[in-house]
Amino acid sequence: MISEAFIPAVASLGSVALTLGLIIFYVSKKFHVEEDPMVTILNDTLPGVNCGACGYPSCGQFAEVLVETKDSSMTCPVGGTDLAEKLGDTLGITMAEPKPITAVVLCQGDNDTARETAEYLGIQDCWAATQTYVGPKQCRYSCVGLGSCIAFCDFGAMRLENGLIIIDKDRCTGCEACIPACPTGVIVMQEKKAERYVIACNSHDKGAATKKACDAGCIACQKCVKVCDDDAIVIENFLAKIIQEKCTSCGKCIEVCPTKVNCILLEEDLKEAKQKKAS
Amino acid sequence: MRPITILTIVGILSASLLAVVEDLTREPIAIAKEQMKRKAIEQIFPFPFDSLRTVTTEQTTFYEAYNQDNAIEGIAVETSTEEGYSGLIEILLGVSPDQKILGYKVLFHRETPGLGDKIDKPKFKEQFKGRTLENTNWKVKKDGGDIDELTAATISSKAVANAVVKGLEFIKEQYPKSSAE
Amino acid sequence: MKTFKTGGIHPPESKFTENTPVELMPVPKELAISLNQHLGKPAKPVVKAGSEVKKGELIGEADGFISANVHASTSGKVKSVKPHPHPGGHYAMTVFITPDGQDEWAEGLNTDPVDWHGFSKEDIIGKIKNAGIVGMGGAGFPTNVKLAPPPDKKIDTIILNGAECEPFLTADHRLMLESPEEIVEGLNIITSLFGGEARAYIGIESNKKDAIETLTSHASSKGIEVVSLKTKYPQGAEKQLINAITGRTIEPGELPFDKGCLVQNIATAVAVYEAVCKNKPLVDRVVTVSGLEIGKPKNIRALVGTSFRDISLFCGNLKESTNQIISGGPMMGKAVYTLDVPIIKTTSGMLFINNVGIEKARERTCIRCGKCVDVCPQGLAPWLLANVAQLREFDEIQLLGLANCTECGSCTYVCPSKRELVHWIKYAKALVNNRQKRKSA
Amino acid sequence: MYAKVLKTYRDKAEIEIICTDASKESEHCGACTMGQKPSSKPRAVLAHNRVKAKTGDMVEFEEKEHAEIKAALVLLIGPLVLFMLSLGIAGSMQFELWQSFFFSLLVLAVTYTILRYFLKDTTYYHITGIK
Amino acid sequence: MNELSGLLLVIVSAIFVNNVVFARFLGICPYLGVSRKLDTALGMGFAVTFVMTIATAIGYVLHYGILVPFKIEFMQTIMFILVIASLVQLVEIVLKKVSKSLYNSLGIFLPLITTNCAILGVALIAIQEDYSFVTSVVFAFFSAMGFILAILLFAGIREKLEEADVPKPFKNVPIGFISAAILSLAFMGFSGLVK
Amino acid sequence: MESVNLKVSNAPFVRSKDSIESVMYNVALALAPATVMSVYLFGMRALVLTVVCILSCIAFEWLMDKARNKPNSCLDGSALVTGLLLALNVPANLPLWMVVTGSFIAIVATKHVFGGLGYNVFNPALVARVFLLISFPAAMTSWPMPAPFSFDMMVDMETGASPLGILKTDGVQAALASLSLMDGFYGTMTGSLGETSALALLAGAVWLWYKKYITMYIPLTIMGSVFLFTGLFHLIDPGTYASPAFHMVTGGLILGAFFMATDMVTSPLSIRGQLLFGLGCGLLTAVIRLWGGYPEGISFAILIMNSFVPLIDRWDLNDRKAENKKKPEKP
Amino acid sequence: MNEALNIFTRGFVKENPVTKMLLGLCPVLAVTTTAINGLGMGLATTFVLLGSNVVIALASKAIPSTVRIPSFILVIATFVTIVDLLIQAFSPELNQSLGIFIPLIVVNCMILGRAEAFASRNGLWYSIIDAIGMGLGFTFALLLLSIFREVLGAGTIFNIPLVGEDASTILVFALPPGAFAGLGLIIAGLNSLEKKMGDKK
Ligand SMILES: Cc1cc2nc3c(=O)[nH]c(=O)nc-3n(C[C@H](O)[C@H](O)[C@H](O)COP(=O)(O)O)c2cc1C
Ligand SMILES: Cc1cc2nc3c(=O)[nH]c(=O)nc-3n(C[C@H](O)[C@H](O)[C@H](O)COP(=O)(O)O)c2cc1C
Ligand SMILES: Cc1cc2nc3c(=O)[nH]c(=O)nc-3n(C[C@H](O)[C@H](O)[C@H](O)COP(=O)(O)O)c2cc1C
Ligand SMILES: Cc1cc2nc3c(=O)[nH]c(=O)nc-3n(C[C@H](O)[C@H](O)[C@H](O)CO)c2cc1C
Ligand code: SF4
Ligand code: SF4
Ligand code: SF4
Ligand code: SF4
Ligand code: FES
Repeated sequence: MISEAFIPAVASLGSVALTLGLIIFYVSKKFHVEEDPMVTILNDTLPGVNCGACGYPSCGQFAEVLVETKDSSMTCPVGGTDLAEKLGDTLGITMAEPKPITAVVLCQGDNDTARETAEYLGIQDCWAATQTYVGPKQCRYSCVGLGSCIAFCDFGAMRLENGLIIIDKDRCTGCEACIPACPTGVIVMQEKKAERYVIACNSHDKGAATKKACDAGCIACQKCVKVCDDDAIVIENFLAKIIQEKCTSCGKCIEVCPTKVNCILLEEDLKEAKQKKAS
Repeated sequence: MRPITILTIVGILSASLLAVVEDLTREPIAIAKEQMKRKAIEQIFPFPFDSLRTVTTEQTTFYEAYNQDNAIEGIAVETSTEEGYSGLIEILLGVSPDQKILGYKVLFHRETPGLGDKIDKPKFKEQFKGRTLENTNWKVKKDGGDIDELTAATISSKAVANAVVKGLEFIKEQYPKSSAE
Repeated sequence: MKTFKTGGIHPPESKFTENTPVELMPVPKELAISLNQHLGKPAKPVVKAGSEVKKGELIGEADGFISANVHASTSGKVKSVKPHPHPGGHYAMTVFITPDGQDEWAEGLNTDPVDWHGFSKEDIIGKIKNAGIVGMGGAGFPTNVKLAPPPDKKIDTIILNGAECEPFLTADHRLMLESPEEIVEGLNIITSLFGGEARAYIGIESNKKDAIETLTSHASSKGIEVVSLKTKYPQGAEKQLINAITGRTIEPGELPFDKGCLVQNIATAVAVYEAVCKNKPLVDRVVTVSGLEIGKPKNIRALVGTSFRDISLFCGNLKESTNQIISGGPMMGKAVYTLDVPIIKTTSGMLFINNVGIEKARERTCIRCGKCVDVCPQGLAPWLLANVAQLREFDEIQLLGLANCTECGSCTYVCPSKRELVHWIKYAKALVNNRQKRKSA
Repeated sequence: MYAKVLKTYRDKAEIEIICTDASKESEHCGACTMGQKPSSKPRAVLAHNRVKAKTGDMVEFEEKEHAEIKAALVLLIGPLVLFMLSLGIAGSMQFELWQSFFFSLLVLAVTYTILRYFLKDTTYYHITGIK
Repeated sequence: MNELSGLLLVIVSAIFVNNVVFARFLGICPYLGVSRKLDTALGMGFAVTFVMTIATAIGYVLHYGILVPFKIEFMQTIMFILVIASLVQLVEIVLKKVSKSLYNSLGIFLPLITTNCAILGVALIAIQEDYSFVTSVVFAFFSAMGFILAILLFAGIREKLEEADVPKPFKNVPIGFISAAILSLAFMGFSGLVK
Repeated sequence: MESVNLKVSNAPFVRSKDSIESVMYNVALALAPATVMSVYLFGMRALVLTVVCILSCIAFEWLMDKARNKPNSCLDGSALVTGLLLALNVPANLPLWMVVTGSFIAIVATKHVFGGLGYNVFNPALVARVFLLISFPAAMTSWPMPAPFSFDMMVDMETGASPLGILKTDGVQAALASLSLMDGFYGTMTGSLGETSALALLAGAVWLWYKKYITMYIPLTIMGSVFLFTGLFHLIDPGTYASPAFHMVTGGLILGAFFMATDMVTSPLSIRGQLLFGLGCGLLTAVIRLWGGYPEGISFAILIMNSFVPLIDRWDLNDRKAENKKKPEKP
Repeated sequence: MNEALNIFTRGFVKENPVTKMLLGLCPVLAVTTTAINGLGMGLATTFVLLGSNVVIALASKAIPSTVRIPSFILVIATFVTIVDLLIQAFSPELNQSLGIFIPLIVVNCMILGRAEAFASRNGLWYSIIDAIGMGLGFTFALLLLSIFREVLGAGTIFNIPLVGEDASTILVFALPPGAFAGLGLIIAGLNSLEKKMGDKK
């Protein structure tokens, strides 16, 4: 059973298809682009947020360089250990464990502890406030508390509570996007640690001035420096600082700090720490 | 070379399959088209009929419906006008052998939804039944005629009336005898 | 009557103190003399806690090309040198002096006037530099720097700015009425620096008829033209003033000297005269103290370093209902957050007001009425600048002429949606600066 | 806007645009006006190389305004207009359908052949600095 | 003269009255997808114009040259889509050859066009409406202009909407549809312009 | 520490008295003559319709503010103006449920969905009007005859086509016979509430212009371009095309040109943008009136030009940028 | 089996081709004036999807990657033409109202997308499930929109009148603007619904 349309149909479509096939064949030969499949694979594995924490402008770039150099010391802080393992497996090398870092706010000056200056009524943004005057808190080193940094965090790790930024350490990937967002520079990056003591203050004012401005401020009284057996605390510019590499988490400093709201903090979720202190 | 072969094969297979399906459906499609027409005519004729004869003239197409005894029971004619509110309106007009209107169906129009498109609603169509060229003043009531115009769509109403008149006149030309009877 | 081409507004003038003669304020109990009273690098302190100083003695030395000397405004003992709130809103290194009550001038300062005609150019500029004179019209640009433009820039027009277009302020107005000779002499000194051809003008807004008359009678014989200007804000802004008087336009990125112009404030002219002829450093200034919330609005002559608190007490104290204290005029000034801040060389006014209805987030959305565009004297589109700033697109905003905004505040004044247009613009400027700094770092 | 240099020529370089965007607000890549998703295929374009970047360098580049539109105008709309014009001309010369169609296809082909010589190294990108 | 005014009507109809997007619902995917930025929209519009016009011309020749004589009109769809797909490929090759750099500047537009139903749609409509060859080509070109108009207006609105405080559930796509609805409401004003 | 509680905000510390409210209430005031005129012409029903329209707009505004968690804006006057303009844009005998539907479209679907006051791309009252026109063409195109001082509710009153409708359906002669130009000027003709009286509308517009709430670039270019365009065709063929004067006073041209095209939220900001916008509105209006299916084109024209506003703005923006690029900043 | 269920259901809301992936929007907007049209279009598309998924799942191994897309298009076009012919033969009314949009199923990006992304990589069984799931999801969206439009615009549902002949219905919904607005509303509705459900979790 051959209908009258059969032959023309088959012939015309067949020939068009043939021509097309010829063209495509020719093209694919002529314009073949060599692409390392490994890059694509790695690219798919990476988080794809292009946050720049690895030091490359994009995840794709990171993947390319990694494939090229097979440099096992390259790390993606966002992906963490899991990702490092995966990348290592794919490439057949052992990747360095990325030292997970986290953002830490060096300030406890919330609405209760830090004393206020005049009420701020301008644009609700930390930069705008600090550009207008010292800011709503007397301490000019403090967390201004208007939350400009929050929008910069891709991972929803920051929230504002009682006039102070709280960082959710579980969510923070250490991408450092918040650092340039803050006008007073109270956010710093530190390695993630189970137990860690930090001096949660950023004030370089002299003790008296600090004390006047804030109940949680470091007054540079030297007590913690003296009690620390590991020489892990130094005072620079009227502010104590714990050198994390040396700190053994013995907790002695926290015992001796004389400030009203202890400026040394056992670093966990701030709120929990506070509750602990209260009880 | 494999890609080319494969693509060609796919093409040939597709074409063959299509040709076969086309062959299979050619008849049903023709029947369906016929059926559509018949259905449309059935809608305007209030009675069942047995067979249909399609006549194509230079001006238009019309259909004669016969009963079992091969007598004409009704005539359906395609007629149109350009005078609608938005131009062309095409209708299929059904008349009885004594050239009384049996009904009509709008085949195509672009009148405003909600206004002019009521020309295809039973309420408006009803009034045409039984009218002839002679027994009616084919103007709208507003202009002193017999046709109830649609509110706010006088133009569409007039256009339909004109198209109907055109159809009736055409039939009168085609069947001068029967009208004389 | 002359005026500038584009934009401008006319807020209520509220010049309560225009008929109040300048009153001398006595030396307060403590002076806080900021080392950052000018544009540029803060001065280096040259005294320590405990040093004894005489009035007019150098306590801060200009640190760099664009910087200015700072002098003790009375005699006494230096109590301390430490950071202290500044009317600009931030902390600045400040020398605290406990006055000894003698108010005794240091040797060779504040002498009887001498004739300056014999002085060389260098002498004059040196004296101005030594006296720590900075522009008293607001920006505080070191006057000696301004008076020595690059040699390839020829100055042919010198304008004294007596517009005082800000509401409330009357300090310059009083000065023009009370010290016309000094003003004219000061202007003559400045003009002499640029050779014979330079034309000198004094621009005064038409709402100060008496000042126009006084100065005309003193100045016209000296080849100085007193120009009556339409009362319109910001008539006193440098670019607008130049445009009004000469018709020249300072293009974006240009400085006045690119168009052969030099603008100085009235008070600066007086200070120049005093520095050159009397060897008097800049240690005091006329300040308008006004606003509905102060007991007795006044024009006072106060020592640099006097705190807002002392001044408010001197002027009949502020009322309970005060909720904003402004350093400067209501259009360009800054709200201070504590009465501890001192006045500095550029503080022309001090307002005590009750800003009713100010509350957070009174900003509403732009309704695109275009008023801000109509009034912007710089021909910008403030609404757009603010929108882009809000979106934080700082590359884009620079292309929209961010840098040309003089922050005059006209746009914010007229906006029916009460948008904080200038503040957004300032915010964008701050962040653009910060980004550039980070980039170069 | 960043790119990697793939190859250098005398005063030009072939660069591969890198899609960057760390901001979660925008779904598209900030490196170009194309609104591409950051994950999509890389694009290599020719760029003026005044800073003498070398192969492998990471560079900053700028795009002349409306690069895509200009490219589309030159590459697509120009030839298309010629195509339609030649159709019109052929039509007015009473060609047959077939003839005028192939005539205008021919015109199109010729246009592209000519364009090829003119456009060989036209570019709308500039390398502005080495990162 | 008559022919010209006929063409004029076709043009007005293609751009305004029966706008491909607003009235015919063709090419909605790129209308939504590639209208985030004005430049992109315009670039895409140009690419569509090119392919649409040439595809319609070729389609016409194919239809009346092969399909009708051999009575295989039912192969229309498959033929047309093959032609369009290969045309796009061919154009890509040619453009790459002509100027690789410029080609890369508009790289992503072309492949997207294969699945833009406006191309196939317009080619089919041209046949359906029994247009002459020249009319078909003109119709295709100005349909593309209508597409450009629609996509440009929409891109402008969308850029503006990025600043706007659109309620969450309506962000992006839904508000795009609402804008399109109002636009097509406004374009209904042209109805009746061409009878 | 301080005896006073200081607040810090940014300069300027004085602000003009203008506010959104003052702008909007002034527009409402400017529309008052036309509203009064409509009540005079169409009686109580017109008043009821206007009140229902305004109240429903304000109610929807309130609801949307609540739903979107925004500060209450229902009394800022913009909903009032939208409601009033919508009322002036419909026939006096329109069923009230349709009026409320229109308010819903205006406030919810055109204003708040786009983000509320200031963000809407299209003119809310016009979208609502066109929505109603297309949805309910019969109700929206049968206007009650004006009956001055008839204070009944017009339940079933005589309706008729508007002069433009007659022009479209019955030609120039019939249209001209249906009214004198003076009728058009004073407003004793059929039409929507606020379309009829040119006099009342112009009085309000002049007030707005005097108070500087609107500029005349847009209205005058619209009127001018409609006048010239229709005039041109009138000269060519007076038998088919009505005179420009007829076009000026009939339909919603004046209402649209002076009160709706000037809505600043949905019109361009720059002067050249406004001229372009006005020209576009005028030409589109004329084209639709002369050849389109709808007798009146101003609503469609303004809506279409609304959609061009972002492009016009973009044009200004690019020029600004180009200008600033040309004069690079000196360090 | 669980996997199959998952594949089957995701086309309805989570990965609905219309409301989520925004594919094949033209027919969605164009033919949804009545519920019957919507249903017809949806089923026709499902048929094509099923057919092409089956063929491609079976044949994909044999097709080299260079000609994958042209071959897929050929396959799809074949099925579309078949559907077209069948509808012409057996439901001429539907053919009349769906018009040009039947051939346009070819360019419904959803179909090529599924062929590429799913059928060519998964087995026959899953491809069939996927096709049916996606097809029904597509049909579901079409039906939703068309019911919305038919009820509001014409006052009928599946051509059964809900209101009297003279009642005013909101005609815009039968016209192009109503299609856009309706789809916008449906997507917004599903968005907020999904968010609410997500919040509950
Ligand atoms: C939007 C709109 C659509 C219209 N559509 C139609 C239509 O489809 N049919 C019609 O006859 N008139 C239509 N008209 C014309 C008017 O309704 C016209 O007034 C009417 O046809 C003549 O008035 P009458 O029927 O009330 O006597 C339309 C008018 C408008 C404004
Ligand atoms: C960085 C900088 C450099 C300046 N250099 C000069 C200069 O060399 N000569 C000059 O006459 N003015 C100079 N100016 C001063 C300005 O033109 C202007 O007079 C000064 O900022 C005071 O302006 P205002 O009080 O209008 O705000 C300079 C200003 C700035 C900010
Ligand atoms: C908006 C604005 C308004 C100003 N108003 C005045 C004014 O009224 N009087 C004045 O002397 N300077 C005023 N200035 C400062 C002048 O622009 C200019 O800097 C000053 O006159 C230069 O003189 P100086 O260096 O002596 O201060 C204003 C500046 C701006 C930006
Ligand atoms: C001069 C002027 C004209 C206005 N015209 C309209 C109008 O035509 N339609 C409308 O809904 N609102 C109008 N408004 C009110 C307001 O701008 C409108 O509600 C916004 O478009 C809503 O965002 C007008 C306001 C002014 C000041
Ligand atoms: S951490 Fe910095 S940016 Fe964040 S709220 Fe505090 S001051 Fe503002
Ligand atoms: S003193 Fe320390 S803890 Fe207190 S506000 Fe300042 S920075 Fe924060
Ligand atoms: S503050 Fe800036 S933008 Fe605003 S009016 Fe003044 S110069 Fe223009
Ligand atoms: S004055 Fe305010 S509301 Fe008006 S355009 Fe400017 S920013 Fe917008
Ligand atoms: S379905 Fe029409 S473009 Fe996608």
